[in-house]
Amino acid sequence: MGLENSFGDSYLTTKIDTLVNWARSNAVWPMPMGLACCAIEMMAFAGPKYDSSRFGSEVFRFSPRQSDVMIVAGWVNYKMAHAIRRVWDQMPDPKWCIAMGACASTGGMHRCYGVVQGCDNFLPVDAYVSGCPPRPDALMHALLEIQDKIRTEHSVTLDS
Amino acid sequence: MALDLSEPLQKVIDGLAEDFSDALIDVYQSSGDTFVRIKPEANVEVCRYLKEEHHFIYLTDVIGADRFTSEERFEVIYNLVSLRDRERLFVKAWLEEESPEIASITEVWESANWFERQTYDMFGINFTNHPDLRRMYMPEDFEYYPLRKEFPLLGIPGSIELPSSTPDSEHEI
Amino acid sequence: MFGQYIPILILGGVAVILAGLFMALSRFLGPYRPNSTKLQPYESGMDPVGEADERYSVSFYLVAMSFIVFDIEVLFLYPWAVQYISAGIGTLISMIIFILELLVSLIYLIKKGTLDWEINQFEN
Amino acid sequence: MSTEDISKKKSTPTFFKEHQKALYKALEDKNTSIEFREKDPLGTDMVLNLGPQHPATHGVLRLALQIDGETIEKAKLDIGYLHRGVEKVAENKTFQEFMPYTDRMDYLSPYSNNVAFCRAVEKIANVEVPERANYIRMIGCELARISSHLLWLGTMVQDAGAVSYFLWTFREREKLYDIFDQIGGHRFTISHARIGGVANDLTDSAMAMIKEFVNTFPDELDAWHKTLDRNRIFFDRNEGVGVLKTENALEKGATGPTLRGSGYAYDVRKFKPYSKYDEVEFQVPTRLEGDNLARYYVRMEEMQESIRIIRQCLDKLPKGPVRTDNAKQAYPSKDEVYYSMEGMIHDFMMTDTGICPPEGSESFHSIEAPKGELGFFIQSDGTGHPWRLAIKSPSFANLQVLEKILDGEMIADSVLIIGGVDPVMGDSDK
Repeated sequence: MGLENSFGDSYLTTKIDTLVNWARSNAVWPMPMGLACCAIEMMAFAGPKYDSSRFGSEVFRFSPRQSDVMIVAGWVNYKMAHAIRRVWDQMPDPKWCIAMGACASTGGMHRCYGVVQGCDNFLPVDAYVSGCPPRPDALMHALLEIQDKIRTEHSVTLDS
Repeated sequence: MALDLSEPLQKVIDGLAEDFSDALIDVYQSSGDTFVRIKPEANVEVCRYLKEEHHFIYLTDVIGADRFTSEERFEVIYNLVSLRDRERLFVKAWLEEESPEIASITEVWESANWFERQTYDMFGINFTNHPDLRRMYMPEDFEYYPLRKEFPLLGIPGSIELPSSTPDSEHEI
Repeated sequence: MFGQYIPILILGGVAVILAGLFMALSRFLGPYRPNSTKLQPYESGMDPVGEADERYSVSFYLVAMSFIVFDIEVLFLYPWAVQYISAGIGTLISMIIFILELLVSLIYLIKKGTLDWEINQFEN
Repeated sequence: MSTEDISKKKSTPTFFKEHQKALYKALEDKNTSIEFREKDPLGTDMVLNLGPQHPATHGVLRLALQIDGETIEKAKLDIGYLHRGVEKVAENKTFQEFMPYTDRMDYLSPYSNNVAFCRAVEKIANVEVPERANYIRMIGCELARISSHLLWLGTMVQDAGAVSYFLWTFREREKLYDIFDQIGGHRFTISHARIGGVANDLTDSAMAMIKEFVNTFPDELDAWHKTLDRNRIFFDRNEGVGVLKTENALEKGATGPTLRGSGYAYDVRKFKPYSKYDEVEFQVPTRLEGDNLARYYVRMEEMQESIRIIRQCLDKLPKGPVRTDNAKQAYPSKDEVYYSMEGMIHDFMMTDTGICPPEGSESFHSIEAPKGELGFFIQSDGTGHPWRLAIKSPSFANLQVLEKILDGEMIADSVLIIGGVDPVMGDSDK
């Protein structure tokens, strides 16, 4: 299927890898799954002072079709879990996921019947951000972690 | 018991005492708020009476409570406000444990619609002739009533389904 | 004669090549893993309700029709607008008459109510 | 086309089947208040989900809309996507332990939730709060009101199309975040109130920052007034849109700016003045039209009034303790805990069992949160845990009003009406 398996693991595909990874890592468009108070910090993260567009994630697209990283911000309710899973499935590959805040990572202080204890019960999470709500610079650190992860991925030969 | 009621509230209690003497069970005060307990059957007339005669035109909230006693376990509390005399009054009714049922007061105040749906969702108190009695917060497939005292805080595992964590690319397109 | 069309051809060629390049790049370099949920229409996290090819309401259709009429009117204005000075007074007057005719149709449209979308509302 | 197969044809839900079916059933038999131009004989009314994950719904609010072209015929709200059962959690926590949960309810103005909860507990356990703590609480509440209205302004005008307001209002909010950082150590979920007073005193740098904010903010406000009040687009988008008539505003249970936009000056700070609001003079702005523009004016003038209140509080701020030193009711101050035996025991007892209101007592206390009247109804059984804690949340009441305003509006306007009613889902879903 296409260019990559005709070359196998040769010099050319590593070069294409770095090119593609460089392009992907510097334009990670977030899909803001803003649920609760972490969503306000996510707005501040995109706001004028902490300005996430310095790292390429300027565009807060609300449609899953044009976004790469999904930031789950806030406690995940059982009823909302299905909508989040649906939006995650509808995001095009390659996609990553940041669980922002203690509630998205582990259910946080809401140890009760309504809250899913951590969104990794139904989502493949790449980066967890601790804090309740985490300061915008903590979220930015998570974003940079995602960018490092993208740079070292073997993405092109992966999809043969 | 010493009831230091303000002047308009005193008028309300006297009015209630003589018009609904049989429905009125108990009047008491606790830390500054006055509570009137009535029979559950008479709640619509009492509320309409309070609204027309005593200008309680704003329903702030309908609160459910679980007293967890053997008889008359559930409790419905109406939180009424009269803007003219700047007073707040609580009307209470106690309901039996199995199939708790009380008339809905949406025809007296329209705002009771959602408050009663929330109390139904949390306690299972059935409000008769309510326009559309559905669960407010939990999905309809949930069969328990969370705020009852016997429902565990951490919920019953498996009572609400979780989405599948495997992407369904395994299924066919 | 043929010389003056070269720039347009170059422009068309570059456009086609660029579009083709991007399509090919994203097709070959990007991962392509379709599954049934991904191909479903996006209804903000919920299951889509009803099919998308429901019948549209009339007001869309009326606005589309009137748009076509006025778009073609602009089409006719272009050749005249290019050299309206050398074309003299005669064409100016005929153009004004042409525009006035279409103005009448615009007034008819407004009177007919195709442009206001409000539903009269009683109480809520 | 009987209603049966409409709902069947309509949607093939894959999760929560009864819930979706019940919702669409309720949507169909809701009698709408608008008269159709001509009922479509084939009955192909389109149902659209302005669903839980949508930029305009300010959180996870789901609207099931039955639309005819651009106009909404019927709207049905479905909330509960952020429900975590905070009332159930409250029954298993002591009063002071529960206080950080109130921060996460109306997460646009956490300070006023804390004060609402602490005042409710102080009322049921009749705790005396020192003067200085009352004034610090009032300053915190008014700052929280401004920060909540700022985010409302930023997002509502962005929904109307002007992105620049989001950036301006957030620049002001960042200043407020710094002030809250100075006061309580966290950007906005600050948990600064304690039962019986406030956690710690206002440092001088915090006072200086508040004074500086109070001096610079009013001319920012005037600049926005200048650009928005005569802006043709903003006017036409908001005038006569989402009208809540004066005579049935109270009937529908609106509260806060939504109610004051329709003509009722019902403000809990004037209705039942708490802490020191009776010694501070301010006006309650109201409008009569009840449309989105009226709510816009009410909130902008409320920000003006909040600045006035903060100024008066800063002048009247007395010296004195920040928390009552009654050991049975409030935490002792830190130096007492470290250097005296009783202090440490009191601190331990406070954390372990906390304050115990009299057995069988119940009380309700509400404050004027930015969204409306936020009240806590507490029933106590004498132990440190509340027997029942019911929250009267303003956004819940305003959402009920929203469902009734939406009939007959255009879809594009429904986005603005949601912004105008300004619900916060953490608050309404409890």
